[in-house]
Amino acid sequence: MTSTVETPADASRPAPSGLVAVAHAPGWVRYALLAVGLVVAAWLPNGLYPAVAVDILCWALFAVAVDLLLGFTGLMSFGHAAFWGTSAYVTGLVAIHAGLPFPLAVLAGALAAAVLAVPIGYLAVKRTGIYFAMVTLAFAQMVYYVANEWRSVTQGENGLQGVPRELFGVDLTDDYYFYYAILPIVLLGLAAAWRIVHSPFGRVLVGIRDNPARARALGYPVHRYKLTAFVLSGFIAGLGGGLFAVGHRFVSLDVLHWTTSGKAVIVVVLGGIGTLWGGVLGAGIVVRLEDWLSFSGFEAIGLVTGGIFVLVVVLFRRGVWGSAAALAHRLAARRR
Amino acid sequence: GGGGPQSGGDQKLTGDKIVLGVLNDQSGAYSELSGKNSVTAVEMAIADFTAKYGDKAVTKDISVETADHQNKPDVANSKAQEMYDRKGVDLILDVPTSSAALKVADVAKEKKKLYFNIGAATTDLTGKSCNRYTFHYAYDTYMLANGTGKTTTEQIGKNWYILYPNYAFGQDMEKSFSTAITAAGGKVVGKDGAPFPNTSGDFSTFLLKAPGLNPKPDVLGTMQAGAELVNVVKQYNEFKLRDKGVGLAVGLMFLTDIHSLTPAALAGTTYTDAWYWNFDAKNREFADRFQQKAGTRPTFAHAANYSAALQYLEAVQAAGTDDADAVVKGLEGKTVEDVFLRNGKIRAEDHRVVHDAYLAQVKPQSEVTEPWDYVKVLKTIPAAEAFRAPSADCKL
Amino acid sequence: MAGQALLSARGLTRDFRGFRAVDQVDLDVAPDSVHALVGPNGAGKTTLFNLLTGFLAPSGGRIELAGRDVTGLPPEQVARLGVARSFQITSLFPQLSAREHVALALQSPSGLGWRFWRSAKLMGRYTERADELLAMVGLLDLANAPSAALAYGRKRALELAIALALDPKVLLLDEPTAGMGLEDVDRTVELISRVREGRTVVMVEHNMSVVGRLADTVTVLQAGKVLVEGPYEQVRADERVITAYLGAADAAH
Amino acid sequence: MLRIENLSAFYGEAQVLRDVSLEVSAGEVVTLVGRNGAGKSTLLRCVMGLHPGQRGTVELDGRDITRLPAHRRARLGLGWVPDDRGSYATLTVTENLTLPPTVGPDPWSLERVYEAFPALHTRRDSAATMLSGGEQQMLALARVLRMGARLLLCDEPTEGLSPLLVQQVGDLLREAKRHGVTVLLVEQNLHFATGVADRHYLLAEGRVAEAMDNSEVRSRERELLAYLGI
Amino acid sequence: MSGFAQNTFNGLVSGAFYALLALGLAVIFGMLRVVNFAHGAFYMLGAFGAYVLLTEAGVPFWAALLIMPVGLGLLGMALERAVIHRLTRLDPLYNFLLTFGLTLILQDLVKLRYGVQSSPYATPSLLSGSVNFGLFDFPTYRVFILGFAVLLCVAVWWVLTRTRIGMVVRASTERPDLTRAFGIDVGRWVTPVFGFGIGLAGLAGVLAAPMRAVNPLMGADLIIVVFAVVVIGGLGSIFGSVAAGFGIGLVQAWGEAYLSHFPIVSQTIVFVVMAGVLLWRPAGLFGREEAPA
Ligand SMILES: Nc1ncnc2c1ncn2[C@@H]1O[C@H](COP(=O)(O)OP(=O)(O)OP(=O)(O)O)[C@@H](O)[C@H]1O
Ligand SMILES: Nc1ncnc2c1ncn2[C@@H]1O[C@H](COP(=O)(O)OP(=O)(O)OP(=O)(O)O)[C@@H](O)[C@H]1O
Ligand SMILES: [Mg+2]
Ligand SMILES: [Mg+2]
Repeated sequence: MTSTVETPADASRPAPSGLVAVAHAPGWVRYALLAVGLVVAAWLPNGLYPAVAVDILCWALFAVAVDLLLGFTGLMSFGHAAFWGTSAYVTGLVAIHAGLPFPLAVLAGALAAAVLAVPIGYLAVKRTGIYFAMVTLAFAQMVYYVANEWRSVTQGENGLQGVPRELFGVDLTDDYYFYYAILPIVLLGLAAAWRIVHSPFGRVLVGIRDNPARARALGYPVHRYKLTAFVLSGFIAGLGGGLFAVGHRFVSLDVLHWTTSGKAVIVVVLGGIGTLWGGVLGAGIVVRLEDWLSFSGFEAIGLVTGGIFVLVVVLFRRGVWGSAAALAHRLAARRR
Repeated sequence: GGGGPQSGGDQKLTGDKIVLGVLNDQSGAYSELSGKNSVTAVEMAIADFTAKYGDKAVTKDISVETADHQNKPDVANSKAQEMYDRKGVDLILDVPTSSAALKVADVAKEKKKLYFNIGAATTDLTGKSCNRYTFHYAYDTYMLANGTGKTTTEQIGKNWYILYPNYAFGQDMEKSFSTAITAAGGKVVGKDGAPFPNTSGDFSTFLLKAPGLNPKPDVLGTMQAGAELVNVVKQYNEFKLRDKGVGLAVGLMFLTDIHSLTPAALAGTTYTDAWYWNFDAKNREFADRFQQKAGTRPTFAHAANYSAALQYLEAVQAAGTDDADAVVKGLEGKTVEDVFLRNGKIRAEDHRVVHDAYLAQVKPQSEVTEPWDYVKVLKTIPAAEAFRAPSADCKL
Repeated sequence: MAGQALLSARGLTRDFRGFRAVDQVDLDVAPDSVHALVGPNGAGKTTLFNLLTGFLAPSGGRIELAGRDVTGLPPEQVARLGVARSFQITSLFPQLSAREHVALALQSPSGLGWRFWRSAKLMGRYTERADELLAMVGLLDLANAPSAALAYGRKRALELAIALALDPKVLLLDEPTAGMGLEDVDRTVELISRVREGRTVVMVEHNMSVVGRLADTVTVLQAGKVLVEGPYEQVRADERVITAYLGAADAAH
Repeated sequence: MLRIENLSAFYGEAQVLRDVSLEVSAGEVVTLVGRNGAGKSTLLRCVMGLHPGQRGTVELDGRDITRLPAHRRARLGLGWVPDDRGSYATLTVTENLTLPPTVGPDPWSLERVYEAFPALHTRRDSAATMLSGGEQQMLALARVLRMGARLLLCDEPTEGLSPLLVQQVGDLLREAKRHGVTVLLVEQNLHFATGVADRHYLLAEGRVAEAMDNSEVRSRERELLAYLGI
Repeated sequence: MSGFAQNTFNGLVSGAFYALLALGLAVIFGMLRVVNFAHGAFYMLGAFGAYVLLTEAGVPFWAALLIMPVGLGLLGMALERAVIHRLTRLDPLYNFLLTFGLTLILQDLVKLRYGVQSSPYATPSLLSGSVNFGLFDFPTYRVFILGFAVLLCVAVWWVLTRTRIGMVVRASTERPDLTRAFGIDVGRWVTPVFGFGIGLAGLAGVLAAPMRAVNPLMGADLIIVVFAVVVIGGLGSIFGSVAAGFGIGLVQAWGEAYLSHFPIVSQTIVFVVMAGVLLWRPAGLFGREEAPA
């Protein structure tokens, strides 16, 4: 019998469960998917406008960073723009003032993001679930205000213009070549995320997500693990943000705005929480969609993204990747 | 990848056509000020150009591309590149929001394609961020501040209290205002930077301070823009500062803002406008034509887009080619007269397009006789005075 | 007395917004003994467990483990010091297999869990030991099943295996036989009597026959206070215990 | 009045009730005995409609109420004294008492409640969870009496009460019975049980192991106590 | 001295908006465990609704003050029935995400129809004067807002603590199952409570219309500050939310007045306070501890 017991006390439940599709696909399927993914990545700027392809790469990193927390640690950060944006600014400043080759500047940016993630994470991981989301959102807004006020450094509203794309004198002004220059960094970032998820550390995170009390009883310092995950995620988001800054050759306050955090979450949920690669897919879809919409003459982009988002949350909580994986699973099961 | 083939001087037109790109905000804060109606204005310019030259026109194939940059510089960046590279755009127009405007200037420089900025106010476009392919067309912070500050001091009151949003634009405006006021013999008795963005939406702390200053300011100069301006003005009226003898001058105000706030809330307020639709018969004639197409009266941005598109086409016609360098050469130093540009001149030094500006005052509600006719022009500021001298920062 | 006790509490108190769940409890758990905590529902047994394991901070009193003050330490540190616990309500990681559970527990003291740059395959080094433990609780054939798919009694067994994997000095078991059928209860009793060798066990148990078979000492809690403490036979005959807990006071005349 | 047929209940995969069938006639007091964890409380929750994982049928006055939500069942005259006493921390004692609507023909007035339980009167403005365990138990019982419920589902109402209060609760139940109220009582205390009840069910491992009357319980007391693990 | 009094008064007026919004959030969260991201959007709809009623139907402020909260409350109830309800059994994050998506939709719908330019809304003539407080004058409208908000918060607090309605709501919140077992249809209370919370947001919006710029984005940034406010006050706590709302309004106003050389202070002070509160009392000033993790 189905009874109508509502359980608001469910606030204690750690992760959006039932979503984590980590389908155990057979090895050859995974290798085939990987190969397809690499081929698509290699071809992308030929099929899409290269600048859009560059954006997709950056957002893919951002989404994967958010999913690392949301899907694999059970923490929904609604303030990840703080890391993406901080890295963008630091990358830009380093590139402008130190004239370093861009990969080093991006690295500096990502490190700065990771450093910022320490105090914010320290405070935020004291809360879980919805509180965590609100607290990260609020702190990110604070970072936004600081960047806005710190005009002497960030150039305020005008944005940090003229971030160089320096790479030992190689001309990378063309986005087409720039795409290929950053592809290895992005793949490295994605591989790092994958490695983290599939490391002993990642196992502990999943344990913490599913049952923090149990993990503590096993001797795992849950707060410190969460904080470490938060910092790692901040670093990867920072990689994306730094590349974004170099990609656009400037940084504006938008990179720190809460709508940017929101967009990252949209990308992840659309792609599929806890799927990692879903975030990459989500980034492709959202960036491409927005690109298309801004030329379409349709005035309400939020209506479309918001609408899609609501649909996903209400009807396809597994997201694109998760739903596809589930479908493939069912088909495979039926054939057997 | 890369851009289309660069045309040499011998080739007339790339692809035998001209494509004008309107890149602006079609959904955000500036969408009514310029937005899609700027496209309409540009289409009018094309029609007028075609009608004028008929078969003698360099080409009959002139089209418009448009995109919404959502006031986001990163979107503006991608869209601008895409317009130049993929959509064959020869000239990008409009681009409000300073950060986006500056970004597109970079793109134009790199792609060596033309860019007429209309919507943005930052003087950096003709200062440290100027470049050979970028022209700043309609207005800038100096023009706004100088016009309003100087003329209001001369005509309305000498003592000022300045309230500005504490970010790049606001700080620039405050500085320019203070300079202009002092130069005109006025005095800034107090100034405050309000938090920006001001989430609480409350400016009462500052507004309450104004009447108590010594000497009491005659004018409150507010540099807030858009929704913040609306908040300031609402609260200015709430605290009845006008009744307490403190007049209002606004740094940056558009016709659409007056419409939002209603003339009743703003009666007596002074500000500088780059163009006003009901200034004279010529403007009015354009405004009537525009209204037929767009269903509303044009803002200065619409008129400026029209003018910019037209002047570009004229320049191409004159040069016989759409090669950017050739067109730039033709434009530099040119004096122009059209519905928007009065006593207009395209300065070669910094690519500032100078023209007459207007100190406007909002009419009392009782004198508003037709929709959108909200202001009277107190003074025409001659082109020579309206804009700053070419900046040393600009190296084209 | 406190000197010899492995785990001891003095004046341990815990308030929940005005409600005193554990009230001035003194407890001494002798090394190598099985110490049972019994008492009515709500007497404070689980709360006492939570205090002893650091899941709750005491409002007052102090806790010593082998002479060391562990009052207020967070649970993970208490666990590191050799105190393992099971939960009254089964508490597992639904997505992990039984073997992964045990491996996770085995890994805990090693610091391998911090290696986010290494492959999870490294955890393979624990497989052998994990399988031993699983065999011990009779779960070896189910080693690869995700814990969500285990039957309730099996989950309780897995709880035990995890706790053992920490190789604890003190094992705290909250109702280890709750929800088990009779055979399972017997098996669990037998298992506990095997693993108690060289360990100290504290358990909460409502099943008095289990208590009788295992416990050296029984502490009866009531309303947060220690009512009676002593050997099983003595405690079960105690009038106060019969009144407060066993509940057959009038019948016992 | 109450008929339960083939009731099974689960917590996740753990089955705690297995095909339980029993009946309580109007005006009867029936106890359920069984060890800790036998499933007694779960049974009451099933009757109340609060247990999500259940199979079987529950009938009240011949009407199948298996699919009715809990609040509709309460309106039919079911009153539940939960095993955890069900005190609201955010409500005062008086509010705890007046929260449920009256559902039967013979509700107690607030005055009558306070007369019967003077302790509650003195604490009437305290938050309910601030009361002592015994007082909370009184409150829980008083609450269903005030509802005027026709069928009381009492889960260990004497737990934590002093002997004096236990006697008083016995008196109350007997009085309620005289007024035609039916009671299904979960009780560990056999002595108490035989003092108020007409019949008994022994629940073991989720099954009804035996049905007994008072004399049978008294004669087998030692054996039963041993069985109950006491 | 009078300057201080004025600044304090203004702080309380800004705080009144925070308090009203936080109150609605707290009521909804307390009952449904839903953090309503769309709260700011409903605030905006309240203000916009007042504008539309006035310009398109000639409905005055006073009528709007009644119509908008009721109308939005009904909309909220429909929303609760249609979607929110389905997600309450899942992780609360889903409803947070849902209402986030909803915010984007609502903002854009208004934008599509009315554009982004702020819409005019005049102070009702009855309240357009000013009141003299001896030391200083004050716009009647502000006095009205403060009085109205305080009254409303007290009334809501009174209803939730002193009446049968409040009793049922509190009981349903604390222990829904138990409450059901006492013959109370918890589900039937949940929907109106959600509607009520939304109605409060709408009311705050109508009150804001004469004072603040009325545009589709007016609630967007505000809601984040309000989130910080409820984290400070303790998310479930009605009293805490209201107190923190007024408190933050005050602190911001003082910061603006006396630290005007550091504009960063008044913008970030709410977040700094939040960080402090998180360190000192993670559950918020008046919040309850969560169960041990
Ligand atoms: N987090 C908490 N907040 C408030 N009260 C609590 C909390 N945890 C426990 N209590 C109360 O403390 C008392 C003791 O609870 P505890 O769980 O320790 O009992 P127990 O002896 O383990 O009972 P059982 O045999 O049912 O497991 C109970 O009255 C309970 O309601
Ligand atoms: N929430 C729950 N989740 C899992 N198992 C549970 C839960 N509640 C009870 N159980 C188990 O269900 C079985 C029956 O519980 P129930 O509370 O019905 O027993 P009872 O006969 O009332 O026992 P007691 O005499 O202790 O009150 C017990 O084994 C218990 O451990
Ligand atoms: Mg317990
Ligand atoms: Mg029970």
